[in-house]
Amino acid sequence: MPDLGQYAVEVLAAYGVSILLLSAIIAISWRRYVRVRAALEAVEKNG
Amino acid sequence: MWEYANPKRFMGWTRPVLPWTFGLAGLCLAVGLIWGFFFTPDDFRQGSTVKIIYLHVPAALMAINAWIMMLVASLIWVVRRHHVTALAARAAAPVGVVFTLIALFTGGIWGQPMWGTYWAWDPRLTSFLILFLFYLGYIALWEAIEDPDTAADLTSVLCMVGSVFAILSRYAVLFWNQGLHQGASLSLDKEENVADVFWFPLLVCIVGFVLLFIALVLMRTRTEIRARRIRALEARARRA
Amino acid sequence: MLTVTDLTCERGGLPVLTGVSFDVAAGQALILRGPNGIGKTTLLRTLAGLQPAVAGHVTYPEDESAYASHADGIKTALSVTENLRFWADVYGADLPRDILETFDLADLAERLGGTLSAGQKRRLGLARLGVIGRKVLFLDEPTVSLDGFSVKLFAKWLQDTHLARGGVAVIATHIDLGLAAPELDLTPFKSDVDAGGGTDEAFL
Amino acid sequence: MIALLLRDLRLAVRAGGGFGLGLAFFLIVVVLVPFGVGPDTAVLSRIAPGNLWVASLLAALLSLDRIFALDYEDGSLALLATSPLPLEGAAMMKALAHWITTGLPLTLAAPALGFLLSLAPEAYAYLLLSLLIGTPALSMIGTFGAALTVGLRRGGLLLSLLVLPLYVPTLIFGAEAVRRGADGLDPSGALMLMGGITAGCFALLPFATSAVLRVNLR
Repeated sequence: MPDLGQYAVEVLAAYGVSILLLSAIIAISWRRYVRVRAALEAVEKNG
Repeated sequence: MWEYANPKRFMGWTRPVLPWTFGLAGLCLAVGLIWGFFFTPDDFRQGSTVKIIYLHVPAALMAINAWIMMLVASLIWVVRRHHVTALAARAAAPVGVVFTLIALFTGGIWGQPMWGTYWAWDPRLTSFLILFLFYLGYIALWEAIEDPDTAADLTSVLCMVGSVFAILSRYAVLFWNQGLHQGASLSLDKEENVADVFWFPLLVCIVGFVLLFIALVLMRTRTEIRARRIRALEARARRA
Repeated sequence: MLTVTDLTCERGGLPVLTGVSFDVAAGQALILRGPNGIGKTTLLRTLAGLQPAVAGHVTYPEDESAYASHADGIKTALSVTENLRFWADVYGADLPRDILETFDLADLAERLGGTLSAGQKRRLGLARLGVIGRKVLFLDEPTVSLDGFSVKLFAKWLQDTHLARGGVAVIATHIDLGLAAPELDLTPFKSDVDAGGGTDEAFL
Repeated sequence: MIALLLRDLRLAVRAGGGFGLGLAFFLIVVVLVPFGVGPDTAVLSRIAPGNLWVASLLAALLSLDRIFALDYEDGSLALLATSPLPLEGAAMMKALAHWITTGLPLTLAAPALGFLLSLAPEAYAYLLLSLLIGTPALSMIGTFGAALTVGLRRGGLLLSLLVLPLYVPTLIFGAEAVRRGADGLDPSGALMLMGGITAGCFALLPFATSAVLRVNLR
């Protein structure tokens, strides 16, 4: 862990929130990807 | 080239491309961010806050590029009516929002040590706030309209008109407040001012963000195409 | 005067009618028949240019068409005469002197649109067609909410004034207007389930 | 085209509310501001230009959804689209009618409300001038937004979300012109830029509006 000095909170918060936001959009996109793929398979099987 | 914009062809060639794009994006981001966070020196003036550059600059860059990509896709949809481009524009918008939020948040945090306040009505930060509002309106319009082609047409026009007004807003904001942003030390257009130690990891991060954007847009576009196909199949089933 | 060749129209991304072709000569009317949902409104809207055709051609003299939908476009806060005068102004036409009599609106001339009954509103909407003086009319269910007397009134205007002057009308209706006009049943033109065209095609 | 303008104005007068409601809203917003920030005239006078501009912008926003909604519901929009009147011209007339029924009264009432906020005396002329130049742009941009949302049942909130970001440049230049006037600086730069925006809006947005209307009528 590098010494972040007096701005440790700011730097860590910037990294934390950014990584959180990126993870969120990846997770949401992935979840919808899987769901829609399953839904399409169901529709194609019936149709 | 337009062949690849056919939904079926698109699904075909993106399937093998997608995991590679995600993998490379992850690799670049991991290398760039770890390099930047652990192995770069502090700036003599800004101290450790200079490390925020590895998130702030790529996110801000991609926030604007995402909108430009949506604008190009909208134009292609209006001129050539390729469904994939309209759906890609729709897929890119939420990703653009996330990048804009990151740029805003890291910009604000950076502001605390630099300007002594988390939020200043600095022209650049303000412009990103306005860009954020444009993204919200664009997404809301997509969500509100039932018919996918109508939605594609209307959002395309909104994107084009919005782009003009976004540029106008940028100049209006500059006129309104000359700003605190110290462009010299952190903006890309003056890259010669960024020392090499900071520049190389930053470059890797930028590549990582670009790849992540591409990967997310490809994945989300695939989702949109599938959702549209479900809709088309169901509409046909209803008629049978 | 009106020629339709091999027309395909879509609704909600899927083709509903395929290969519609017909000719209507000056002074002729054409009655569209077919069950609900077959695509009569879609066809009329396509003919009127409100929505693009998937395939085929529609030709009629430029700036000579008018469309009348289920809705009459009557402003409730304007009087009967004001409503008609507005459309006359938009089309650069004069208000024919006998137009109110023709559609039995003379007693209602100064009444506000909002105070009219459904049938009276419909008569006002039809009177608009007499005001604008267009030769090619696309009429969607023009007789809805009209009583028998008013239907005769409208048929008389159509026959004696509009068609007699060399006009053309394509009318979707379920009742017998008493016109000596050919009928076109749209049922045979119904698109196959897997017919091409339509904007959904790329995804099927 | 004049016929459409006259019809819309007549409808606005007869339906009531057209002229009055926006003005009343403007008055109420301006009256509420001192309750929020306190009665200190120095503070009020400093924020008066921005307040008057934001309040008139919100008042103009209030009546936007009625520009096309009624015509869409009763079918006259489809009839207009198939009429010889170019839809671009119709869009411009609609914007003009909206401006005459809301923008113009707001402009004329603004100086009176300036007194309530102790606006600097030097700024009155610029307040009037900036609103006169700027509110037509608000109406035209709003007409475009109204055309985008005309087919939606509950488009009112979405309309605000779409239109407000588009209002940013006009607001900035408008309020800046008044502020500079109040500070005794030269506001002509801001006024000219705003005039450019208004002219650009009226030159380009009618085309976007009519394209959007045709899509919504499909």
